[in-house]
Amino acid sequence: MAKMMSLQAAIAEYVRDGDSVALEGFTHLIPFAAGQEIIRQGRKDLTLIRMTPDLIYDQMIGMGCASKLVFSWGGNPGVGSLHRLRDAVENGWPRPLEIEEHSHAAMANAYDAGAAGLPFAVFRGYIGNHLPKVTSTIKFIDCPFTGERLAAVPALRPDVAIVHAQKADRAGNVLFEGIVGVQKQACLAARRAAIVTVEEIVDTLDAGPNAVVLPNWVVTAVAKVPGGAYPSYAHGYYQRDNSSYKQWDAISRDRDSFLAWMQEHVIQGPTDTAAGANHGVA
Amino acid sequence: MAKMMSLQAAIAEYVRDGDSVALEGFTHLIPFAAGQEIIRQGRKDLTLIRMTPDLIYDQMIGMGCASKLVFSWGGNPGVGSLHRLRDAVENGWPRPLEIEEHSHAAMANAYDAGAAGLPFAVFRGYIGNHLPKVTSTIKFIDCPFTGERLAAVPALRPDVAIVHAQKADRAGNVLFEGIVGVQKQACLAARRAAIVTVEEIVDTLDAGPNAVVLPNWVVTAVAKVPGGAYPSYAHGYYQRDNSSYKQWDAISRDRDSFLAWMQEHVIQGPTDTAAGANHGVA
Amino acid sequence: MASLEYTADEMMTIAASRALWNGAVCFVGIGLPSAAANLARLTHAPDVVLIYESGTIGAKPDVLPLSIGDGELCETATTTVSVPEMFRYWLQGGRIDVGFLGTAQLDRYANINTTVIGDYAQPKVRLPGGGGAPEIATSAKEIFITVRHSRRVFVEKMDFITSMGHGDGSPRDTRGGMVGRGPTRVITDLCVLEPDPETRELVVTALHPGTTREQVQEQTGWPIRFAGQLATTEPPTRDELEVLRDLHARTRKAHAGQS
Amino acid sequence: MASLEYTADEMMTIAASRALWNGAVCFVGIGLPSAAANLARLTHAPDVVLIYESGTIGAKPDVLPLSIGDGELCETATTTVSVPEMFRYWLQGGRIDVGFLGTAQLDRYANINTTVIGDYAQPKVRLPGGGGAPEIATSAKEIFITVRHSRRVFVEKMDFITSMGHGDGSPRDTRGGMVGRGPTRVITDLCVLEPDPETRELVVTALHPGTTREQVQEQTGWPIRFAGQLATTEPPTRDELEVLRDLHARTRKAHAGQS
Repeated sequence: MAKMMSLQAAIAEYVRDGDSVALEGFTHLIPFAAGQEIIRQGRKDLTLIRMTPDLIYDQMIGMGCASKLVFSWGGNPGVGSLHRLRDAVENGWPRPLEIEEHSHAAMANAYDAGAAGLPFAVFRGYIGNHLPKVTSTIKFIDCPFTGERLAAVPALRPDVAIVHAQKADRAGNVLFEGIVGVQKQACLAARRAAIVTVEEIVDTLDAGPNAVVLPNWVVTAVAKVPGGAYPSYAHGYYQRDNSSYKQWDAISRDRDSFLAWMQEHVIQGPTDTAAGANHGVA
Repeated sequence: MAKMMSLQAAIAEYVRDGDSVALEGFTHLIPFAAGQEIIRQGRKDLTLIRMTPDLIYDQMIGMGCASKLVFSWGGNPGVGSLHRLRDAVENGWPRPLEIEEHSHAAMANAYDAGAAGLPFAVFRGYIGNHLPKVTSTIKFIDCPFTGERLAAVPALRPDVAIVHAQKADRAGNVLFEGIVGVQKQACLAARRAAIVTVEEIVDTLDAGPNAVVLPNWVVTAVAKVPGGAYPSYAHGYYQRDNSSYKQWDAISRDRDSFLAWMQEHVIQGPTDTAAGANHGVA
Repeated sequence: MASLEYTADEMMTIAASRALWNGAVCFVGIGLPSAAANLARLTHAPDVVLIYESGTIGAKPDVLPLSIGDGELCETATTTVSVPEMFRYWLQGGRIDVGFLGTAQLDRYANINTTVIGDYAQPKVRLPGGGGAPEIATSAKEIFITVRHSRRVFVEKMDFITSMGHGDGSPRDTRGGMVGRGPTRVITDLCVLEPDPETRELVVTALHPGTTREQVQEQTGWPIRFAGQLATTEPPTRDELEVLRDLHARTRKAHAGQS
Repeated sequence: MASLEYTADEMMTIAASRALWNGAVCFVGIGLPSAAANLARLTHAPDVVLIYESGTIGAKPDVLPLSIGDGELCETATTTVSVPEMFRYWLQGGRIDVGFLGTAQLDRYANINTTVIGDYAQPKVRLPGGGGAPEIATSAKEIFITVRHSRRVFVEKMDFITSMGHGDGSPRDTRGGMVGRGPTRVITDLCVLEPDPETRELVVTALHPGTTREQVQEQTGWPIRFAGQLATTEPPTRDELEVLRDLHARTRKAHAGQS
């Protein structure tokens, strides 16, 4: 049953050094505040799982939280590279980063299989490209009825899934709206804990009968963090701050300017309950 | 792109003798009017696919439309047997009925695979029971990563899917709400046509961003049939007529009383646009 | 205090309801299991989570549904998902504490038949089939079965196994924890049965008040065993009976009113 | 009528937009493909269906999205589905007429590299990776690619194939119609290229106005072939240019305004 906790307490209790952790949110509802709290708490040796690493994983990788990254597209959307990710892959700074690289279709199917309690996912993919040469978890199986050769990947089952949502009710039921990505799948696939930060806690979710809702008994912890997805966005609350994404390119290009920015904005920066506050969105 | 048609015209154009046809709707939004129109038009040799055959397939089977039934639970919910289905299986009346029997999990996964364009579905099922002995389409495969033995069934790809929904907009986009069953999957799995009857045609669907919507370009035909799910129900429009379900037991127990009822209520009965009218729901 | 009058069916439903604990996540079969699960929710287990295979999660119906997908279930649910999602993410995903099933027949190992009596190809009686039960029986962490006790139901040998109980009594292949423990309790209108921890054969562990061993044997198609420490079921409390009768009365009124 | 002034980028986007027909279902990559697809929607193809991998189906954005999942896409869409559903039911389901992709590199068979330059384990340049493209490239019925023409992009030999074009030129294994025809058109700021029907090597089939064969060869890393019937692209119309410039102006204003 979902516990109402501070973000600080939830990360302290559920995220351990060496864990595999999936912070999901496909361009929308990216759990920035939670990722930054993990940085502040100094977690190490994490296997970070995420389809689109985005700025938050650039920050976590650059601050040395990760020893491995499982991903399918690692760029700054519409802007260019994730420089900290590249520096880790190309130069091992601040530490070597093992990568397990997939396509979106593979990861989406692997989360789906994880949520469904299956050991693997089957899909029509990885045809004619070189990803199976470099990623050892890609296999192929034959359809037992038609003989068609199809791709197979192991289910994704992170130790901990962390997502951001619009709201939870007081019982801890959670509502996602808009671009819902793989957040529900990631939470259902998690082995130990599903942590959800939300814009607000409400008396009633006011959701349609088929809205994307996680019942409280599959949620481990709910933390109220207004602006917790900033500078990504929360449909119905605030817009994506595209200029922050553009500015990140210059900030992150250089190790020193990156470290200085992190020191100012994250390490000395806002604590959980005011995550978006100094960005003017809370 | 969805064509707006009468139900009569849609059935005449898209449903052919010998087709495999899935009329879906899991206890809710069962497309009774469409099934009865198929009876009126005298279709023969259909392979009828449906998880829960319900009264509408009892009627179609009893009127001789079907040569095969693919199903996973064939009863009158909360009441007892489907007597026409039993008479066909036990006595071959009015004609022999081949059956392909599955579990719900198998059929739900098979529709899902059909919608996903996969040739087969994998799931953890058919463990320790006798269904694989009597249903030749059940196979088992091994997970290429863990070695676990899992069940496999071929994707369901009916020639035609027929469903009932609450509303369509004037462009033919369709909204389902409430217990949504496998209707979306059945429509997306259909090879030739997806036919949707709706309670009403509206200017705008007024649906949430993640509501269960079929875009008009995956819908073949939309027919306005208020009450088209009666005596099942349409969430937000009318309730399930439980007494009709109970009365069906006596009507259908005997071949003559069944035929007389069908003659009065279906053959001479309401045409498509007034399906629910004489049941007091239109 | 004068002793309460109640029927054997009422005792069965009440005994079955007591097996559910508060907070249990229960995949509910229609009929007797649904009555028991809702009675539990309305008495000692207000936070039991009721899941119906139609996709409704956390249903809190005011009246008992006639079908697995009455509108009442969706209207009162926390959320309603598609049927493929229900079977994939929620049942197969290993999230169900208790699968609560009824049956047409069962054998000494609590295997279930709801498919056919006689030969499959030339049936004597064609039953509705498996529905959700074949995978509920293996994916839920444990299974409760509730059924009226009779020789037609408790049979020596079944023609067909629709949903596995304890098979032939061999230990279960749990496939890495993703396959559950199987039937742990059978609640009838006469008694409560549990599998022997060694042999997995059903053993009567409690008789309902007033039931004799002979009555149970009379209604069972094989030589039934009784536990060494045979308990007597606590009779219904006034509150249990009142809530159950109110529920049935509301249900009758609601279903009659829809025509 | 005086001839219109326009840039090579504008010509590219406009030429790319013309490749889409009204009613086409287009899976849209971010950047150049998104600009072309939205220009098509705002000009000759109002009923083109734009699908972004974030799950938005039938998006009609007023400004160009910076990411694949800007709020604008969801707000204007017919519906928004989960990402697993997008890749399973909509892309793999065979419902996409055109996959519209960009790339970092491509070779003469229109294979795409967006993963790495140099050795995979010791990369010279680490690119973002495949994202949706590896399966868009094979599941969409056909693929359009739009990219600026340069020797850095049009390379003789690629270190990595992220998304298959025409492989080594062998006929495609279409797996019962569920694998598409692959790249049928590449639109650059210089020209339009199409695969030779026999060898599947890219051949220049149209030059944009003012472009010479020499310029194309200069910017291509292999000896490029030209079609026997080499066409000249129709220059932008006044309407196309105006709509495109308005779209870019609205986009600049919108993105600047969010800080």
